[in-house]
Amino acid sequence: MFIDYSLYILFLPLLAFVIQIFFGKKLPRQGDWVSILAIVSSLVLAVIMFASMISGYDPNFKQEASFTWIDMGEFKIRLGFLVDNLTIIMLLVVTLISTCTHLFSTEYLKGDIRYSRYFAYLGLFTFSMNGIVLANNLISMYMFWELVGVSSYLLIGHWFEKKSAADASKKAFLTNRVGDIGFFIGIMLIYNAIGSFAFGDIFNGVASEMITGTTLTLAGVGLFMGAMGKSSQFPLHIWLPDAMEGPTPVSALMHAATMVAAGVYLAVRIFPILTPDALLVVAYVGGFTALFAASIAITQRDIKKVLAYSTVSQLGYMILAVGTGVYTAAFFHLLTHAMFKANLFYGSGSVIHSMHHALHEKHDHDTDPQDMMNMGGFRKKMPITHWSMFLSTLAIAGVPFFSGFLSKDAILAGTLSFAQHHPQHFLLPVFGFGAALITAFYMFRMMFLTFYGKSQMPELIDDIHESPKIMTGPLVLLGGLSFFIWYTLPYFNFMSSHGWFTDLVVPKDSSVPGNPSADYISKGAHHAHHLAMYLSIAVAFIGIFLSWTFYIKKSLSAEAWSKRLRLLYRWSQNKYYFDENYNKYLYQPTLRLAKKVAWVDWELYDKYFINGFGRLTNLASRVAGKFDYDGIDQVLVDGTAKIANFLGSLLKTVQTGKLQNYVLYVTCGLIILMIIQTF
Amino acid sequence: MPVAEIVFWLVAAFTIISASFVVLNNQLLYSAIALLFSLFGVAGLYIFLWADFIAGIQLIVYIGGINVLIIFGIMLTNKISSVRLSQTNVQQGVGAVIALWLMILISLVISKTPWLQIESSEPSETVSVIGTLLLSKYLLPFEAISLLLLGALIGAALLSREAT
Amino acid sequence: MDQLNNYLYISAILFSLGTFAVMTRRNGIAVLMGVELILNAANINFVAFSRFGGMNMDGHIFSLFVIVLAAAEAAVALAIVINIYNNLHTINVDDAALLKE
Amino acid sequence: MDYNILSWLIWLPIIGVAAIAFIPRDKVDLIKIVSAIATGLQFLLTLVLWNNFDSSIGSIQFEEKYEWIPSFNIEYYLGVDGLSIPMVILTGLLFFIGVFVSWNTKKAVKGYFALFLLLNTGVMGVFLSLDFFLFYIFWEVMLLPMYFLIGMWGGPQREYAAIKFFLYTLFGSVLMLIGVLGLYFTCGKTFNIIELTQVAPEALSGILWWGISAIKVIWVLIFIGFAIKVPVFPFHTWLPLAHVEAPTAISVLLAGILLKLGVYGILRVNYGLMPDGVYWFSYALALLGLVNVVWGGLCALAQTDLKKLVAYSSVNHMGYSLIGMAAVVAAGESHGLNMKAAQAGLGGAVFQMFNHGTISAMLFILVGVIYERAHHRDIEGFGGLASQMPVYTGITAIAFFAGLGLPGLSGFISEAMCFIGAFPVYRWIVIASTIGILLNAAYFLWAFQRVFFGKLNEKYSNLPEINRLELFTVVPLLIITLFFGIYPAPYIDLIASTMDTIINHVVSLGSYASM
Repeated sequence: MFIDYSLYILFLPLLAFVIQIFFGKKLPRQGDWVSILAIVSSLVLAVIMFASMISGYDPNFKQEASFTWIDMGEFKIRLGFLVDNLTIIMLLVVTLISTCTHLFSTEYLKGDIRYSRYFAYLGLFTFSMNGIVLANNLISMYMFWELVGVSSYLLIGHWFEKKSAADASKKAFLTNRVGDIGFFIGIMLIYNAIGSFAFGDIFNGVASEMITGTTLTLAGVGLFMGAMGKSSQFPLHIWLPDAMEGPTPVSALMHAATMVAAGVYLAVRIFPILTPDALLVVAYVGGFTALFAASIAITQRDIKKVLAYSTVSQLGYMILAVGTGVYTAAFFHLLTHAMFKANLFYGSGSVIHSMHHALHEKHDHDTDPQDMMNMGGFRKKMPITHWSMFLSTLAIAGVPFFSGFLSKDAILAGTLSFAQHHPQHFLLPVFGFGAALITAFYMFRMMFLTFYGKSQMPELIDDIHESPKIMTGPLVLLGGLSFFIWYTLPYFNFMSSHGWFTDLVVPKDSSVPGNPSADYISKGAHHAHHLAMYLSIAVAFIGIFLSWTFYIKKSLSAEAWSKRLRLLYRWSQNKYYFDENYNKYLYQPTLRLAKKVAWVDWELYDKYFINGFGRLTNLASRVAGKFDYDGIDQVLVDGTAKIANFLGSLLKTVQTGKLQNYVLYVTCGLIILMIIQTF
Repeated sequence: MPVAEIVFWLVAAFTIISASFVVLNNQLLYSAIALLFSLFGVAGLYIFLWADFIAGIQLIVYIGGINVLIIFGIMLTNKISSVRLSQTNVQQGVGAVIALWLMILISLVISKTPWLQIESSEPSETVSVIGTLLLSKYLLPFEAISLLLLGALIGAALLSREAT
Repeated sequence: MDQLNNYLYISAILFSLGTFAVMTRRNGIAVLMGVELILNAANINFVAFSRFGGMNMDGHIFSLFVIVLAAAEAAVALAIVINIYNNLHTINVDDAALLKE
Repeated sequence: MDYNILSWLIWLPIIGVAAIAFIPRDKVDLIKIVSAIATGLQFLLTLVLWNNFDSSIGSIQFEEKYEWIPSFNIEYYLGVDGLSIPMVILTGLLFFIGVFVSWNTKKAVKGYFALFLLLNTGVMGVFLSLDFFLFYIFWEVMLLPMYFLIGMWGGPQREYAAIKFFLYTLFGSVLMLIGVLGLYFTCGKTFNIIELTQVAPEALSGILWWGISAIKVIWVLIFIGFAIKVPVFPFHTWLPLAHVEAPTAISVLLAGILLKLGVYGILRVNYGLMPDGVYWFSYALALLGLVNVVWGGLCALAQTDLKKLVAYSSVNHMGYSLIGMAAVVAAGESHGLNMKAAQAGLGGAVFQMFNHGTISAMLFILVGVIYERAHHRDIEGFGGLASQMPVYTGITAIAFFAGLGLPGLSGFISEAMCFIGAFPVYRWIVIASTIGILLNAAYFLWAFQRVFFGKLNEKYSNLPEINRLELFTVVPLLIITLFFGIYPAPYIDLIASTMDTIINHVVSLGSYASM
């Protein structure tokens, strides 16, 4: 049943994609109902699968099916599907958020010129995302991985008339490809050693030491590079903020909840083969990204940019969790984060939507509808949006009673425990708690700037309205899902994440011989749990308090502090000049190199070297001609006039090009031949 | 020496003398007329070779067709004021030497080769045999050559047409 | 007249004369006449071998074909000569040395 | 097998040429229809051939063998195996499509299609002939029509391009001829390739010419002959020029089939006759592949002419094939009898040949479509076409994505197989050439953005959408690309046993030591 259902879940959105591409424009309502029908059916199936998983309550549940895709005798590629608890939860997340996005978009993109195309791409995305989730081997994962990249490319570039959108889509794809190179090298290293692409075989192969040491570390890091690209980890983080050029529901679906989480999902899946060294790389990349991105989010004015950097930061958290060994916590955070971050994006979408309409009413096309400095005091006007976003903000800030608290706490506990065992890596918890503090701060900054205080553009405030029901529906649903209760059932302890999730998603031992066992890690995390909890509650409240003093009470002036810390402020606001430096030291040199190479190829190599041969031949023939004339003819004329005359006339007749001369020569030849033959 | 023998040598001499007249004479029209005689001579030789049908064809096609064509050609390409249409030659010295050599060599080859010579009797008639052969054994070449002839005909017509 | 060699000598002389004409004559039509002589020489050989060499009638057939070919060739060649004359106002083959280019 | 299907494949276009010769030059439509029928029938025949082909046998099938010039041991010897049959089918398909691509030819239609069909015969003959002499004749037969097709129906620099193409290829084929003659005289005076495959490896070993092993000399001579066609790095500069100047249909055929002749030739001749040479040369081959990938990619990135970009992408794509081919030695003892890698590499290389054939054909057709409308190909000169020509944009997007190796489209599988196969042997070369994955994406996406994204260029606000005829030429290729991208098994099954034959042949008869 599970395999069948998951196949339906996989292919229904693809069917919708095909229908939309070919017939979308001709269908009533541009066919959005086709896509919605497909995704809702997928959702229903996912819910059924989820329900039977809960009722089965088997942590070791696993079903696999595969088929031979390429068969050259020895060389075979088998593709297949793997359904376990992880997969089922992930499928539910993807289909749920995707359904919300579909519904939300019907209103958000009403009247868009490429409305049907948009829904088609959503279908393509859902298909490929589910493909990643269901893959039981690296090759099909890689394939869907790239397809996800393409759908992201298409959706970010949905408004391709804008240069920034077109640039962003290209940037997203190329940056992801950098990661994918690593991914592919990792695949090759593993296949070379083990001879299979399937996860099961790989884990067994690693356990039986078919691949060890540096090679395994490199393979792990290679695969992780793929995750870095997709999950927008430092230094490949540059594409995600730009990806906000896409429509906001897309940002919610792909660049907050699901696609970027694919990197984490991959890291979770391959966790068993990561060596301690590889895990350290993972942990540091994740931890640094968490803090680094959070520090950028503080100063952003664009509401979606804040959320984008917050997403990068939260993804860093998850990666950090994988690196420190508590990979189920990473997956838990992935789950809760998907819900509240998608909700935050929908909320921002709702705000932008109404700003956009208000500005439209005023015929103001210059003001940026996404700039928080133009907002303020929307609380009364958009109550549903406000409350729903508020719940999610509490969740992301890590306030007790909310989902984010549980998952973040699990991660921080794991990190803390890791540092307790390896004191030299004390930086990792510092990254973690630091990021938690900043997160609480900037998330409330965003809330306060948008919904509280006085309106910054009072002339607009009258035109700000709550969004229609089809948009607020998802907001209410996901806002509700920010409460902790959904993740700890059937237990009711807001301090502990113990519940169906921890029962069903149980960490397994790493396949790498010598790595600490899952039991050891979870005991350590349990041990550090209380300290981590108090610390995280403390930093969350400090962050919220600071934000409150800055933006509500205004006892501390944001302007004054930004002047005082001018250098840091400017760095943060300009994202540490990453785009500029990449452009200066990476893109431009590459382009210059390309130009140079093309020039060498065409202007130098071809024109002088290759054509040089032609010229050489030409020259040689001319020299020969000159020699013929000057050397032979002239010298002989100067020498013996008589012979010259004779030879000259003879030569002249030879070179006439007249038919009769040729007949003569032919006959001469014939005679010579006959003479040879006869005598 | 029987009469036939004498006649044979006469015909042969006639042929060769007219042929050399064709080659050596500088007046085109005279050459053409000499060619006519030479072709006559060849036809005579055919009769000595028991090939009366070929001889007939030689008369009809060569003399009646080709030679007339040549004379037409001469007249079409020259402003005719008199029959003395002179023409010039090139590389006569070398040409003569080479032609002479050629002749000597071929003659040498002929004399040196032990030719197979089968005595046979004169066929009673050649025409019907040739006809049968043409339509049986040589049907394909026959068809091919008729196609060729047709092609040449059309080609010649096309070529000599005034450029439009 | 019953000797193969006699005919072959005659044909050799005719052939050489024809070759000479082809090599030396400037006038296109004169060249053509040389070619006709060469063809006749060949024909004589065919028929002679047919009689003395036991080729039976095959030699006759061949010479027939040669005559037909000669006719076709003459027609086309003359057409070309006339064409050249129309274009270049000369039929001297060495003036029409376009092959040189 | 009794119907001489291979001879029909080769000579059918010639019948077409004869038919065209009798059609007056102003009956343009009739000429086109006759060419379409000739190529269409040929395509059908290739499908019949495919249907009757037994893919479980790794040797020559449908043999036709007649004496031709007995005094030199030259035969009229045709045959087909798993290496050539995909190329034969591709030839049938692309020539059939090519007729429709050139449907709008205005200039000297009669001559164009006659030469086109003559080219068809040449190409088909090269793929099917198993006698070196015959092979060489067809190889040259191909050259002349190509010269005229580029030189007469091409772009503004057509004479230069044509003569360059001609000289380049002639240079190659002269070297090849020397190599072939060398083989002929050292291996028992036969031109029969199948016989030579058995005889040559032994006959050549130990022979020294001027102190150099004869295998090396002949390998290099013949390799250069084929490398020019591929084109391998230092011999590639004819390609951008010829592609750019040639009319669309000819670019399609150049990229789609003629480049494959190079790889086909190397696999058939160099691999078959000189297994020792394979070991000797394979590292260089992989290295050349790397250079092709990187050099072609960088050059493509810098182009502003869309057609030139696609041309350089061919250089880039054929590099993958070279890398895959070099992987054959993995199955040897010195590399631990890694049959998996050898199969992946060689299979990938041969699959890449086909995929590049369809994909680059598609790309050239699409460039032709836009050129016909806008009369230029300057990438910077467009902009925003996506809103004006959505269908065209969609198709081009798929073609571009196929070019950059997107999974789900056929190019990905072959590239991945080449990499996976070569990885165990040439680890660093493969790692270095994965940069090609990025370069591919960069130049295609950048070009795509500049042509299709952004605000619509006002000049092109009434550019007509791609029409039915053009769709008819592109869509079959699109479907093939998609089909093999999702389900490559039919292709892999077709070639698998022949690939095994080649690998086993090379590995059992060649080694590093004997050089």
